[in-house]
Amino acid sequence: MSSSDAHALSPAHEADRQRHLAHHFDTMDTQEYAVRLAMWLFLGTEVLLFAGLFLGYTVYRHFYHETFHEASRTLSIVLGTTNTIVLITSSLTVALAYWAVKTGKNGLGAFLLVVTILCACGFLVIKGFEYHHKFEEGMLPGQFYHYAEITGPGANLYFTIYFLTTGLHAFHVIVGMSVLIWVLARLLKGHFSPGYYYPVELGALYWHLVDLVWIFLFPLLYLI
Amino acid sequence: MSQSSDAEAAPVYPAVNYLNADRGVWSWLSTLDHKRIALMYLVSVLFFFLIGGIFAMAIRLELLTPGPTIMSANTYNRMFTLHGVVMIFMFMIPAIPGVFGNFCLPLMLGAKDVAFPRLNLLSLYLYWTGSLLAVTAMAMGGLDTGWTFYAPYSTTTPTTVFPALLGVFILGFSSILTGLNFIVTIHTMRAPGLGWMRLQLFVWGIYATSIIQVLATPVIGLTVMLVGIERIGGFGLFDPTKGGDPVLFQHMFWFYSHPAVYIMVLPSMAVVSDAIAAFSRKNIFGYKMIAYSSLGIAFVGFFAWGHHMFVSGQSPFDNGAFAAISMLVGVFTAIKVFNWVGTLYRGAIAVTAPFVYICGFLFFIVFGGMTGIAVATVSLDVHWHDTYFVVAHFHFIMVGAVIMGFLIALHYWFPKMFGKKYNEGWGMVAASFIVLGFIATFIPQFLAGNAGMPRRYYMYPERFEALNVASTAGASLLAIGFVIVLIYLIYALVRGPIAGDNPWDSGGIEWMTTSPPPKENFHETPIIDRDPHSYQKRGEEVEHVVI
Amino acid sequence: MAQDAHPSPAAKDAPHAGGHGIGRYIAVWAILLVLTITTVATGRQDLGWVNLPLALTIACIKATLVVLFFMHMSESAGANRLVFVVSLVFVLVMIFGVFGDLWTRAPMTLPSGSPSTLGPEL
Amino acid sequence: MNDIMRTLLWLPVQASTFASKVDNLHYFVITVTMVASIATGLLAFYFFFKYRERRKAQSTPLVLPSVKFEIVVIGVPLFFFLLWFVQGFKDYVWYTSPPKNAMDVYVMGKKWMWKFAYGSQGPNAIGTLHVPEGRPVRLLMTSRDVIHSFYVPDFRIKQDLLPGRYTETWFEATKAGRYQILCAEYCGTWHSQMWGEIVVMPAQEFDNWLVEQRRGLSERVDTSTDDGDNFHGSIVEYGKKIAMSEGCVKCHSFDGEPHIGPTWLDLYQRRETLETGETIIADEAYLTDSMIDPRAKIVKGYKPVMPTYKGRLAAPEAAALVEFIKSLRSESLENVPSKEAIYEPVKRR
Repeated sequence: MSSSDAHALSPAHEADRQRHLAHHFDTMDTQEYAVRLAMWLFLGTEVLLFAGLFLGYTVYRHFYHETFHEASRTLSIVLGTTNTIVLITSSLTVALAYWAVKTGKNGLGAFLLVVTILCACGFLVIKGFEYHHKFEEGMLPGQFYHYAEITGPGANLYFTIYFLTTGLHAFHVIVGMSVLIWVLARLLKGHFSPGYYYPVELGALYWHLVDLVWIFLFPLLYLI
Repeated sequence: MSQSSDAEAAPVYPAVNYLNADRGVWSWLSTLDHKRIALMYLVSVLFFFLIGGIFAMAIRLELLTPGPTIMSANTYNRMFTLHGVVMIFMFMIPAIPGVFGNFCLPLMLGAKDVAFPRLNLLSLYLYWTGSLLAVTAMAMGGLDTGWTFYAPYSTTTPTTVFPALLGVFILGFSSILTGLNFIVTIHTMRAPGLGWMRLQLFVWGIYATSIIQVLATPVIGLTVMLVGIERIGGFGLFDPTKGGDPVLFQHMFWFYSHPAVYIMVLPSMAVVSDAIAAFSRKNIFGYKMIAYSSLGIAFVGFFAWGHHMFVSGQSPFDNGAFAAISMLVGVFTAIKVFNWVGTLYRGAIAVTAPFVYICGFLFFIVFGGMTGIAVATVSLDVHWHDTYFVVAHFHFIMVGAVIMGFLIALHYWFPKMFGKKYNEGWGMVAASFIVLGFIATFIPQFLAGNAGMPRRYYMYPERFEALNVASTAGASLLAIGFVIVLIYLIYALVRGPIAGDNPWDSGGIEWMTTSPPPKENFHETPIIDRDPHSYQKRGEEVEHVVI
Repeated sequence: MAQDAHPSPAAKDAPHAGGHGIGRYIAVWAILLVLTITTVATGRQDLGWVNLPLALTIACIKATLVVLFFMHMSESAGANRLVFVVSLVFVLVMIFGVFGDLWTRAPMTLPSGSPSTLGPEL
Repeated sequence: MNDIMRTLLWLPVQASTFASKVDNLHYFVITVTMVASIATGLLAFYFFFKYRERRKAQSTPLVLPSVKFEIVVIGVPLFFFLLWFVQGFKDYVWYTSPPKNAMDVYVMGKKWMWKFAYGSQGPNAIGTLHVPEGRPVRLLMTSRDVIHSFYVPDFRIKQDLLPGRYTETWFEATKAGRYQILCAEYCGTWHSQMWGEIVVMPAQEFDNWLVEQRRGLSERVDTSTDDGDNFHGSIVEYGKKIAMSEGCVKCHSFDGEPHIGPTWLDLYQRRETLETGETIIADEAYLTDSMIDPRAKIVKGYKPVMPTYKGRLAAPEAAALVEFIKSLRSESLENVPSKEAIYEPVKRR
């Protein structure tokens, strides 16, 4: 175990770690390396998935930049900023939860995961309010658009992009939340220890990606 | 000399192997063994190859005469769409990675399995689900968009597009998961002593393919979903009446679909790199150049998508930029070809069916590749774009290179997979049919393109008739060839002679275990202490030649 | 088995238990909040062409912080970094490849209704 | 030589100035391709026999490439490929830069037919395009439904027609005769029957034909299928009708009288100063944009009161209006070819 010095794990934790070695891997180091690499690859695919929508945004913003500018002013900056802060905070709590589980503080970890999940719910609720407002005003994508204040060409496309990007993002929030709930359940059952915690790490990585996407969506849709 | 005396002893069929280790249908459907998953892929892709092939024959029959021949225009339009969708998404993309990647990759790494066996099985089930949806679309009347799904036609046609889009989306997931699995496997599961520069070239090719699968496929997933949303919701993203830009669809589509042609052709090049060394009993001439050129193709392939859009209304500036970059992809392929031919030089070439395919492959890849450069030359493409020239070029690469690669792999690893040998004589006969039939099918199509026959034509002006008749005649030769292959391989499976562990006397790591291999591949983990594709005997005086 | 092939990434990849504590996470979070407030404060003011680059720069800094520290890329294996960076490179390739087209299209070939001014304003 | 190659490759006649450029490069490229691929195939077969396995488990030498060899195998193909690229792109730039004196014809594709309208005061036609020999003709093309592609094999030209925007291509026919137009972008059930014809006439004959057509226009009752707008006249008359029905005349005069908006007389190609102080030329692009987004560029001295016609004018209607505006010249309304290239193929900033 070349890396066991770095871990400085207690024998009990090291045993727990070795218990999770799958039959086709040689060492736990290899296995952990494999799952992390797989997760980053998966995050790469997610980045490219969103890239398509960002491309759509770029193209239509280029064609209709004034309308896009005008339409972005109809979004509530208060709700948007609140949501940004909620997501950043949830990112912090999930990072801390990972740190807590890694250092053996499972109780604290569970608490932090609960906070993260609550933040995710809060984000969705706020987003729901925003959507509701848009539905009432008729700021809807494509053919459904009937908002009277902004009639310039491309206004319907702004809301197409708005709903597609935030909708796909909200879907990722829901998936991320489900993953974190699953991680929390396993944590409460006592499955994790400083020897074996990478499911928490992977769940947290996914959640950070959700945050990352929002970091770009927020200024593009709400601010500029 | 122990090797040759072994070969003369009667070959033994291993009593316990992955095929008979567990029994029952459920043991197959729930298996985590990469070899069994590979076999299930093999059966599935052959099934879809058959379906796609039937569509192809129907198309060729229809084009036998300039007017209506055997079907209506609407049926014909569905036929070529389904031919494209089935062949590309259900055969070409999963064929070599799904079957031979799955089977051989862990063996070549000296590993027990791929890194994530469950994910691998999930990938197969996703492939089945996606295919089932596409078949549903066919059963519900089919779709007539062409496999390219160009908006706004695809968003307005009244045919059953949505299930097919969903199917492509799910097939994309399957492809991503396979690619992800392979990348991680290659990074983490290599046997002791197996450094990156000791990997077999098949592994390098699959690695490059996987990178494209992982990074390009999400974009097509999103794109087909946007088309689906457009059909259902009218969101206007590609709809000019709502301010959308149809060319944006083409950009997004080709951002995936250009790299996707490398998803199809790179594994085939990988097979040839491995097989050419085995059948000429020689080390690969310029190993590093072949390995790096695979990565080069994977990388540069992402920069070239615009050459599909030269007459689409894309700006002339972008046309020039994409044309220039496309030339680089050609250079990488040229490097591979020189090194393959160099490998043959002073080899000890075994006269076998796979080798006939290799010769065909070399001709097809050069001709197909260079006509690819020709259509990437902007001014020439103005004439050739969307004509049969492009169809012929594409089929030279897709059939000429990919299916040759698939057949080489099937013959080369057949003994590995089943422990049986096929009949070499019939193999050569079928190979000759296929290579000649292929030339007879597609050379006339190049000429039809020159003469100006556009693709996707149900009826055509009479001046193209002679060429179309020639092409249909060639296609029937091709079909006969495939039927012969199917027959002798099934015969070999049932009553073929026992092959022995290494019938080709190949130097590949996958041959270091029994054929067929045991459930966990190797009885003891192999330790790799020599270069890949090395045929020099230990301790023997080896002549070094540098040219 | 892969140990011999690359012992360093595997070892390097394993997070260090005592490496850093809670303080760094909180600090990063605080910077993120400050940056959010900055971008909100500047975002809706009319700064001319500065708006877009400014907002994107701030977003990039925020994203970098999240990736490096929350996602621990600063201490993960080379392969992971490579994967993520390559995926970002391809995003840029995609956007600029398409942009090269839009930017140089003749005005009449833009979709009807688009303003004819062509320029870098996003 | 040219004819031998052309026959061998099944290429159709070369009936435009572009065709011979394409074909010359084509011969070069295809010859190198054939030589290279046959040489590779034959070399593989030769090695196949020469170096076939003589005895079981035969040993082979270790053959490796030298650096020189590697440079050659990278350099030689790259040289050819870049050569083709340079020549091809040069020809392409030529092909995308219509001469300034080109005659304009509007082309509209719809499922599954071609419709042509001559720029100034000309007739409309369905399916058949008459053009003069030896004079450049520019096609301004759009589609009514899905993407089509205008393909004339004998001219070696092809360009997609997109709904919602214009694309252009041009040609100069070199031989009088009849040439087939094919649709090259899949567009539905009868894609394979979306054919048309170009009739190339000697220049003098064409001029006579045009005069004849114009004279006959007023009396002629066109019974051919319409494109939904139920109007059968010249594109200019159509534009005038739209100007009336859409209310353009309420603010724009046709005769130079000052009004709420700028007069349309001599508007085309007029140099106007905008409110921003910028000077523009009122070309097709500006006129089209002003219908769609009128407030983007207001001419100095006028109020931004015009409503947008986005969604109210279909692309052919906007084109007809532009043609109508172009026809309002204080000098004679002759069949003069358009004087300037209307928009540059590549926008130079």
